[in-house]
Formats: sequence, structure tokens, C-alpha cells
Amino acid sequence: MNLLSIFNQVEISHYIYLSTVLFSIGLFGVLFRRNAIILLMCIELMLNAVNLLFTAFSTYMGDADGQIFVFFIMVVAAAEAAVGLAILVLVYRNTRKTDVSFLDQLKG
Amino acid sequence: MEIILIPIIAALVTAGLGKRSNVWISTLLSLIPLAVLYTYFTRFGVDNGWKTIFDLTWISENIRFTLGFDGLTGMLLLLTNLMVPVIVMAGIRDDENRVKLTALTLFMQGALNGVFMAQDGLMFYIFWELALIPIYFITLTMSGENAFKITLRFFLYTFIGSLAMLASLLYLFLHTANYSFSFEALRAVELSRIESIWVGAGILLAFVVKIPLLPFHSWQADTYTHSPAAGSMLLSGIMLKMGLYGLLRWYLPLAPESIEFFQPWIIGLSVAGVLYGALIAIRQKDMKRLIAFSSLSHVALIAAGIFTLTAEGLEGGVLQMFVHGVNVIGLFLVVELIEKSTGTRLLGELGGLAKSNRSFMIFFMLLALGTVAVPFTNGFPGEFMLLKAVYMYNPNMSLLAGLTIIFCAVYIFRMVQFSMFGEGKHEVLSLKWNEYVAFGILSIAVLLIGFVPQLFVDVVHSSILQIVTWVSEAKGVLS
Amino acid sequence: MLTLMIFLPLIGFLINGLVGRFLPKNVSGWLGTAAVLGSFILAVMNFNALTAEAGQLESIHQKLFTFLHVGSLHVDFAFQFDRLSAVMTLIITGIGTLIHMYSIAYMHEDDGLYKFFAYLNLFIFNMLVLVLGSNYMMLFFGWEGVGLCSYLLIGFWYKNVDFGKAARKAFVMNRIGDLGLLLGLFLIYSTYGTFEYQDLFSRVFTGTDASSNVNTAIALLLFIGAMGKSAQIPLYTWLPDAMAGPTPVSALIHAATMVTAGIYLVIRSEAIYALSPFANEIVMWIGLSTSILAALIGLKQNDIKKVLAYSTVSQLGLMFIALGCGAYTAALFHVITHAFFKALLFLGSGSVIHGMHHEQDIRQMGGLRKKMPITYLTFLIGTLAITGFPFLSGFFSKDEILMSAFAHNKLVFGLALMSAGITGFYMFRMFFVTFHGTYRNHHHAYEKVHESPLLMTLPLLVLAVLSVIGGAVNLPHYLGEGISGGLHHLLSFDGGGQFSPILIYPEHAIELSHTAEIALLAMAVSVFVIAFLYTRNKYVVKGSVPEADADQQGMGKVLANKFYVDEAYDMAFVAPLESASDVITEYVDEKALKSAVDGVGTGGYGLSKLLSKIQNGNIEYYLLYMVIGISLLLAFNLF
Amino acid sequence: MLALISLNAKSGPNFITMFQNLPIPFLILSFLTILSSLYVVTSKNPVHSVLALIFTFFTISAHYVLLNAQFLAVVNLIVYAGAIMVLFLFVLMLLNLSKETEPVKSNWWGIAAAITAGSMLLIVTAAFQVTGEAVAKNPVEGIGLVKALGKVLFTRFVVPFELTGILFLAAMVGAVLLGKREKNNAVLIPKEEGGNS
Repeated sequence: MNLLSIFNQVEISHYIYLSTVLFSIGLFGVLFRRNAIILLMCIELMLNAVNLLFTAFSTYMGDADGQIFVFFIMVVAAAEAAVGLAILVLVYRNTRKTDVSFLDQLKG
Repeated sequence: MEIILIPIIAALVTAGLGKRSNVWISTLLSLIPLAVLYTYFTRFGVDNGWKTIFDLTWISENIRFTLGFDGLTGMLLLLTNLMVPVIVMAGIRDDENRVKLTALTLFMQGALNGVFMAQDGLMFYIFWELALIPIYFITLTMSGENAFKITLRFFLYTFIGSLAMLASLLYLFLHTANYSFSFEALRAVELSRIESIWVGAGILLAFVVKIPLLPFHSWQADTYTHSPAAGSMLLSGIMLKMGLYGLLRWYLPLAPESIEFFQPWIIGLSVAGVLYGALIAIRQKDMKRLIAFSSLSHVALIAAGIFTLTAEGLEGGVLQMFVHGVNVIGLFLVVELIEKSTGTRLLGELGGLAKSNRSFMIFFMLLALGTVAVPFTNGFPGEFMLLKAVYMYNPNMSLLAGLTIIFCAVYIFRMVQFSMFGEGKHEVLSLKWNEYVAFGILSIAVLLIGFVPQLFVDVVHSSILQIVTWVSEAKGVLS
Repeated sequence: MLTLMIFLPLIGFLINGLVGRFLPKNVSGWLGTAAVLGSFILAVMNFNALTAEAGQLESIHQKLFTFLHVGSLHVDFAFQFDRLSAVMTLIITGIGTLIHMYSIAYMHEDDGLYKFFAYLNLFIFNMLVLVLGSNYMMLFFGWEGVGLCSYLLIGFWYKNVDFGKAARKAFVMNRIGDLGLLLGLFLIYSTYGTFEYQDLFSRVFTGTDASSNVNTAIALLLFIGAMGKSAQIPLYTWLPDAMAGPTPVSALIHAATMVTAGIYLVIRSEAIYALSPFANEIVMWIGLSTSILAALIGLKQNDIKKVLAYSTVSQLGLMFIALGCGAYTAALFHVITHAFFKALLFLGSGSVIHGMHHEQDIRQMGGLRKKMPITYLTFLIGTLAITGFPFLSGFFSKDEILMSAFAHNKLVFGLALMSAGITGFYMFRMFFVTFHGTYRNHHHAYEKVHESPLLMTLPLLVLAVLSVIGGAVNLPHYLGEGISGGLHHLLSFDGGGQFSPILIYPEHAIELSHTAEIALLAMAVSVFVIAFLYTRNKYVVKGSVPEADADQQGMGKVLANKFYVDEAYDMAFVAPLESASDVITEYVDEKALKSAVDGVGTGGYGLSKLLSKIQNGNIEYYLLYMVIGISLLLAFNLF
Repeated sequence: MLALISLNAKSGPNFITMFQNLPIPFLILSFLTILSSLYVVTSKNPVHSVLALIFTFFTISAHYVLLNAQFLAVVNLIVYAGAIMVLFLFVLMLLNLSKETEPVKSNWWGIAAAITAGSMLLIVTAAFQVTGEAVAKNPVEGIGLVKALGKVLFTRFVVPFELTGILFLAAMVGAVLLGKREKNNAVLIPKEEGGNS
């Protein structure tokens, strides 16, 4: 089934490095950007980095649980994106901005 | 237990009665513990060590609600329960704060009794902090415009000290065999020298701030000056003694291995404090401030005496604790009456008060003489013993500390001169019954201790002997 | 009986102090007098018991209770009536009675009469405790107590601010001495382990517990106490100022009794002093310089009481010379005679002041001889006694001191003789200016000047008699072995006990030939004659009046200003102390320490402000912090 | 960084040599993933970002395929690239945010963010260097297939699975509720800032 006999050539550590890099890039985006939509996208990116790692471990260890988790993460990500975007649209309607700095107006 | 509960109930009653309570009622309420104390003395005696007289399982089987009684405790209880009625009787002005102040004072009485009786480290700490609560409200709500700043300074000091003490007690607690806070268990913990120094430093910090020793005293003068008279009296007369009592009861037995390390420092600081306070007092214009610095000077001498670890120093120290309480409360009472009558307590604006009220003059003079430590007044035997103890530690130190007998005469008689003598500008109101009684109690204390100090020294003798034994045993272990 | 003797004045004090203000003036006055008189009578009885022919006693010892027993310290509240105490007690209560009596009249106008008598009685009590205590602690009680009474009585007229200042000065200077005494006591206790005279001296005498250095240290420390109490250099300046008190106080406390406490202390500690020649030398030279200095200052004083005060200082100096030479009997002898004639002089001056309506400046007096005959006569006797007119009391005692000085050191003798000579000059100057010449006061008419009432003149007369015959106490041996040296025999009585006589060591025997003694007497008398003739010529024959202080020139100005010692002390001690106090208050306490603490407080504020800036609601910051936090957490776990 | 290099030197092949033996497809894929994700965070135009992100998801799906997780690869494409990213794109278009409307942040902020993210990267890698052990390779045939996954999902993970259903429902209701235009919904913004149009 496998297209490449990847196990023999790629160590799990390479996947770890890859997903760490991806995660960090997403993190950098979250920190750096102010556009709330980009922020949400960066979060998706981070989630995907985690997904990749889960999958890699799942495959290397021969355990399906990791992939189930990826499945759940996708579900949560989808829900999050839906609600997040809805909030964004609402905010935009009020402020004409999608800048996260609006959040300092929150009173709590 | 009664002696702690009764004042607290009395405080609640006073607060509950509100404006309907009067000096009579609160005085009577504050006197009840004195009767209880009498039964303690007769029932338990002052020999044979620190007897547990009340015991109750509290937080755990080994953290118990334990109260003890012995000569040292008895002496401090006597001071507290004799002086609080004096304060309640005469030290509280009849204004809008009276009820509040009375209730807080009574509450304080209970808490202080707890501090002096607690036989469990955690209880001691809790009562120690509990005693701060009334004084917090007194200083914060009744000390005029700078109240917040003054209270903040006071509390910064005391809390840092208390926390250090708590840390030390916890450290000891964790090293006890069965996780017990009882005095005996804490004392049984064997510490290395380094450990002991750290633990000792923590405990010392709390006491040294409360005493206060030289660099830790800057909360004192302002707090005394701006608090209402009752607050100053409670603080200087009784609360300071918590620190000294703590030294004797908790520091020396719990961390005896560290004494050798701290001894020169504490004595040095104390002697410096003796001179420092006296020097500053010489030029003060505000009577309350003057008394505050005089108190700093006197109490430092007690600390020095205690740290000489001689029987003279320790017993003289305890005697002088009592004496200083009496004198300083008396002097604050004098100032309070002067201020109440004339509206000022600045020496430059007073003068000639002796003419208007002779009995007041006599009482003032008696208290002043007690403070100057003239023979046959209460200040003398204690001061003599303390100076002798310091002399035994180091003759040069006693020369320096002895300068206090000169300076003290200078500033006390300066205060007497400028307030009482000279041409009269003001008059002192004639004394009322409660003030007569209060001054009467103080005067009797002044003369009685002056003539027969042995009576009082005997009370604490066996307790002190035990402490000295513990300390010397620990030294034996070290060497 | 002993206890009653001591506590009678205290009872008098309590009655007068507590209920005195409800009593009529005469009652409280006589009450106070009676208390001291009773004490005197008991003292005489005790003295008789002590020296009764059948079974002489060394001392009567009575312990009341244990004052303090702590650790190694043990102090009894106990009294010891021995020969030295007996002599002192008799002086104190005897002269005390006379002065009390005198005071009833002298103070009759004062509202605080009862208070005055209360204080006087308290003073007598404390003085008795001082001399009768059986240990050094008791001595210290009395020592401090008399200092306190001195303070109260100097400042008796409390409305006058200067008087209050003088009172405080006296107390504080005494306290400086007390500190020395206190340290001396500590050293005694740590060396010998007891305060009780009998134990202590037998240990000093027999034991080799202490090196002579320690004994010297003890002796010098005790002497510091004596300096304060007996107004010796450098602590003498309080005594002239102490004249602010009522005149009977000056007579009782600052002439006859309290100021001799220092002498008593040294005599009492003879055992220790005898072991330290160095300390003795110090005592002698201090006494000598004080004696000359005070006499010189006395030359130019115009206040009648100030002259007497400096004279007292000078005479006390003479006594210390005697002590330093080892002539303890001579010193005590001079204490006795000095008590007689100086009390007489003070009371006489009080009578003058009373007659002159509280005028104290001798330049405002003159010619009082006719108006106040009794005072004049008694004052003359007193003056003659103090200046050493042959065969009056002062003559004998002073000559004994001079002779012992001669035997000890010729230079000291010369200087002491000079001091004694100056005494003649200033005393006669004062005497002539006051009683001879013409009346010079313009505020009060000469007619209004009056002799004092009998109650005041009676003590004067009694004291005058004593001043004349007082020398009989200890006559010199050239008058015959049988009658001479009474006091010395009394003090060196040996009853055979463990510690017997007051004076354990033989006096430095005055082994002078009779010729030498006569020669010395002649010198002393000639000095007296010169002084008398010179002053009489100047103030009576020429009728000149002393200049005002402001008009003084050269040396006279320096003397009138008392060598500027007070000013020097102000500059050297008082001012630096006060500025040190100010500096510490302002810079150390207020600025350094307080701001350090407040720094903690404001630091807390600053920190919280900083932290609240972090909580600004901006989510980007929160994110950044969160990530940093997670990083730190991970890093912490990692390493 | 020095610490990292030294750690590498200790625990095996160094940073350069560790790429040498890797298969080319993996390298290319990884390179593309990182490149496109970088473009996501740096592009000024949100639409470009979205497109780059979709590309990233594609490459990740390719990784899944390499990892024998075929079902996930497909689901990833459908859910992420297909649904979520379309949603993003749709919102962007709807709000007309395709222009560069984002306020520019200051340089120091970028540096701070880079340092923070970089240090996170460093720490996580270092953590792996320190604690990471060789994972025993235990490949099992076919766990990435629907059949295998379904078996696990509906047996051991059936409760969480149902819970995700509830989560979706809640999200859906929330989204709808938020999306509904209300009369007075300017509660968030103070009046003076005048956000309400």
C-alpha cells in the first residue's frame, strides 16, 4: 500500500523537526499578525503541525489512536473556525475592522 | 481558655451595646480576666515548668490547641490584663471612636493573652497575627491624615517579619518526628548550625521588628505619634512585649545553636539602639514622639540584656518588660490627658501645668522617675540588672549602654520641665474617678516594683532557669 | 530602733506629701522638723549604744529583706550602723533638724511649704540610706535618691525656667558621676562577688583576688561618682548653679550633707583606695586643682550664695586632698567642721536675703551690721571659722589637712596653703562688703531691712557655738595626748571582729616634730592675718565696692566669668550632642531609614503599576506573554 | 543556537548531515510545506495567505499519504482544504478584506515575535534532543484505512465521537446565533469610538 517504504529512510525525528518548525511558524504568525482572520489561519496551521506529528507517531508505532486524535482535532478545528469566523463577521459589522486590538475593549 | 475568650466576648458585647456601653461597663469587662489570672496563679503556680492547662485536638492530632502557664507567661498576662483595664478606663477619649476603640482594645486583650499562652507554634503564629488586626484598624481609621502611609509602613515591617517567622516554624514543623507544631516537638528538632542560623534568623526577624531593634524601628515613632492614645499604649506597652516574650519563649529554646552567631550582632544593635533612641529623644518637641524614642532606647536595653544569656539579663529583662509597660503606658496617658486638656502636646506650647493640677503632677513625676530609673521606683532594679548583665558580657558595652541613664534623665526631665514647670499657659482638667484609679494602679506598680522587685523576679525565676538550662545544654552539644 | 531612725523622715515625707496640702503651714513644718529631730534623738541613742563603755560594738547590722537575688547577684536591703555611719548620721540629722527649724520661718510665705518639707524629709531619708546602707547597692540607692531630692529642691520654685535648668543640670551632672559609680559597682561585683561592706573589705584585705590594676580601676570609677556628687573638676559646675534653690536647701544639701557623700564614699572604700597609690594621687591632684580653681573664681563673685557655693567647692577640694594624702580622719574631721560653719554661713546668708527681701547681690548690701546684729555676729563666727582663725573649728581641721599634705608632698602643701589663703580673701571680702560700709540698695529702704525671727536666729546661734567648739572632736596632739584625736580613735576602733575598724590601714603617720607643726601653724595663721588685713583695708577702710561683672578687666573678667567653663562645656558637649541629635533625627532616621522602608512601599507600588501596564487588555501582549511563559516552563523542565 | 548545535554534535549526526540520507520526495514535500506556511504568515494580502494555507494543507496531506494514513489524507483535504479554508475565503470575500488593510506592526514587535517563536522552536527541539529516544519502529499494515480506523473510532472512542457531535451542534448554533443581525449589537464598542455604522 505504501508509496514509499518511508520507514527505512526517514526517522521519526525528522517528522518531529518538521512539525516543530511548522508549529513555530504558526506561532510566529499568531504573535506577529494582527488581522484576526490570519490569526485563525495560523492557529489552523499550528493544529496541522500537531496533526502531522500525531499521524507520524501513530504510523511509526503502529497504533491507530493517534489518527483518531487527528480526527478529533479536525472536528474541533472546524467548529472553532466556524464560531471564530462568525464572531469575526459580527465584530467587523460593528467596527469595520478585523484587527485583534479591538479585544482590549472587552470589559471583564 | 477563659482568659482568651472572655475579652473577645467582652469586645463583642461592647460593640453590640454600641453607644449604650460606658466606661464602667467596659472597665468591668476588662477586669474579669484579671480575676481569672488570679485563679491561674493559685491553681497552677509558677514553678515546675510550662504546664499545659488547656488542650484540644485542633487541625490534626499533633497540631493542637494548647495553652500553657508558667511564671513568664503569668508575668506577661499580668501586664496585659492589668494594663488593658487602665487603657480602657482612662486612655480612650469620649468621642465618636470610643466604642470602636474599646471593642478593639478588648479584642486585643484576648489575642495578646493567646500569644502569651500558646504552646503550639501554629497557634502562636495565629494569635500573633490576630493581635495585629485591632491595631490595624486603630492605626488605619483613627490616625489622621497620614494614616494609610503610616499603617502601610507598620504592616510592611510586621508582615515581612511574621512571614519569616512562619517560614522558620514550618521548617521546624517539617523536621519534627510526627509533624507536630507543639513547642516540645519543635524544640526537640535537632538542627545543624547553618540550619539553625537560618531558622533563627527567620524567627528573630519577626521579633526584632516588633521590639523594634535599631534598623527596623522606623515604623515606630510615626505609628505612636499619630495613633490615638489607646493605640500607642497598646502598641508600646504590651505589643512590644510580644517581641521580647517571643525571644525568650520561642527563639532561645528553638534555635539555641544560632545564639552564638547572633549574640554579638543583637547586642551591638541593641546598644546602638539604646544610644540612638536616647539621642533622638533629646531634641524631640512632640511629647508622644519623645516617648516613642525613649521607648526605643529602653526596649533595646532589654533585648541586649536578654541576649547576654545571663540570669540577671533574662530576669532583669522580664522585670523590665513589665516595668516598661507600666511606665510607657503611664506616660502616654499623661500626654493624652495633657492633649485632651490643652489641645496640644508640643513642648514649646506647653508649660506651667504643675500649678493647675497637683495630683496630676505627682503622678507624672512618679512615672517620669520610674522611667529615669531612680532607686525605689520600678525602673531601677531592672535597669541595674540589665546593665550588670551587659557589663558581664562586655564592660565597654555597658559603658555605652549606661550612657542611657544620663540621656534618659536629660530628655525626661526636659519633657517634665517644658510641660509642667515654668509660667503657666494652660491648665490640666481635674482628674475624674477613672483617671484617678488608672493612675493609682500605675503608681502602685511603680512603687511596689521599686521597693520589692524580688517579689516579681521570683515569679519568673523558674521559667528563666529552664530557658537558661536549655540554652546551655544546646551550647554543650555544639562544643 | 535603727529602722525607725531611718524611716521616720520617710514617714514625715509621706504625711506631708499625701495630706500636707490640707494641713496648716506650721503643722506641716513642725511635722517635718519633728521627724528629723526624732531621727536625731534615735541616732544619739544608737551612737551611745555603739560606744557604750561596757561592751563596745563595732556595728549594728540589720537586714530588712532581700532586695534582689538573681543569678549571681544578691543584694540585701540592710543597714549597718557603724562608727563612720554614726558620725555622718549625727551630722545629717543634727544639722538637718536645725535647718528644718530654720525653714519653717524662712519658707513661711511660700504656698508649697508642705511640699518643701516633704522633699526635705525625703532627702534626709535618702541621705540616711546612703550612709547607713550595709552595702554598695544601698549606698547607690541613697546616692541617686539624694540626687533626685537635690533636683526637686533646686527646682522648687518651678515657675522660673532658669531654676529648672539649674536643677536639670545638677541632676544630669550627678548622673554622669553615677554612671562611673555604677560601673565601679559592677567591677566590684565581678571582682569580689559581693556588695556587702564587711564581706567585701575582708576579701579585699585578706585576699589577692584582684590585681592592683583592678583596684585602681575600681577606685577611679568610684571617684568619678564622688566627683559628680562632691562637685569636683570636671563635674563641679552644677553646684554654683544649684544655688537657685531655697537657701536652706543650699545649706543642707549643697554644703553640709549631700556634697560630702563623695568624701564618705572614699572613706568607706578606704580598703580599696589604700591598695592603689595611683588612684590616691589622682584624688589628691583633682582635689587640689578644684580647690584652687574654685577659690579663684570665688574671688570675683558678687552673689552672696555663689561665693559660698564656690567656697564649698573649694573646701570639698581640700577634703579630697586629705583623702589623697591618706589622711582619712582629717577629711572626715573637715566634713564635720565644714558642715557646722558652712551651714551657719548659708543660713546666715539666708537670713540676710530674707532681711533684704530676696536681694542676693552683695553690691546692693552694706552696713547690715547694725540692722541684723545676731546674723552679723554669727556670720562673723562662721567666716572666722572657715578662714582658720586660731582655735575655731575650721582652724584645727584645715591645719590637719595641711599638715598631712606637708608630710606627703611639699608642693601640694604649698598649693593647698595658697587655696586656704584665698579662702580668707573672698570670705572677708564678702563679709565686709555685706555687713560693713554703707547701705547701697535703692530698691528697698534701709529702714525696711530687718533682723530675722527667732526661729531663724536660733539655729544660727546653735551652729555658731558648734563652729567655735567643733574642733574639740579631733584635737591635734600638740595640745596633749589625752584629749586629742578623738575622731581618729573612734574610727580606728578595733573590736576584734573579722573586719574591725573603719580605717583598716594606719594613717600615713604624721611624724612631724612639734617645732615643725608650730611653724606650719604660724604660716597658716599669717596667711589668715594677711587676708584679713588686706580685705579690711580695701573694703572697710577705703570703702570700695566690687565692680559689676561687665566692668571687670583682664584676669578679673576671666574669674568673674568662671574661667568660661560653662561656655566651654556648652561648646564641647552640649552643642555637639544636640546637633548630633538633630543630624541623626533628620538624616539618619527621617531620610535614610524611613526612606529605605518607604522605598519598599513605593517599590511595591511601582511594581504593581508596571504589572497593571502588562494587563492592558491587548490580546497580542497576552499571547506573547503566554508563549514566553510556556517557553520558560518547558525550558525549566528541560534543564 | 550554540547549545543546540552542541547538543546535536553529542547525540548523533549534525545538522547538515542529517538531511543527506533522506528520500527526495520527503525533502521536497517538507520544503514546500515550510515555504508555503511561511508565506501564509508573511503575506500582506489575506487572500494570498488563504491560498498558501490551502497549499500547505495539500502538502500535509501528501505527508499523510507518505505515512500510510490514507484516510486522514483524504479527510484533511475535504475538511480543511475543502470546507474550512473555503469558509475563510468566503468570509474574506464577504468582508472585502482582500486588500492590505492590516495595520503594520512595528519592527520591534516582529523581532519580539520572531525571538519568542524561535526560542520556542529551540526549546522544543532541544527538549527532543535531550529526552528523545529512538521510537521502536512497529509498522502495522493498514491502520490508516477506513476500516481499521472506523473500528477503533466506534468502539474505544465512541463516547468522544458522540461528544464531537454535540460540539458541532453547539458550534453550529453559536455560529448561527452570532451571524444573526441584531438591532442593537454595538455593545462591545464604546459610543465615542463610533463603530456602529
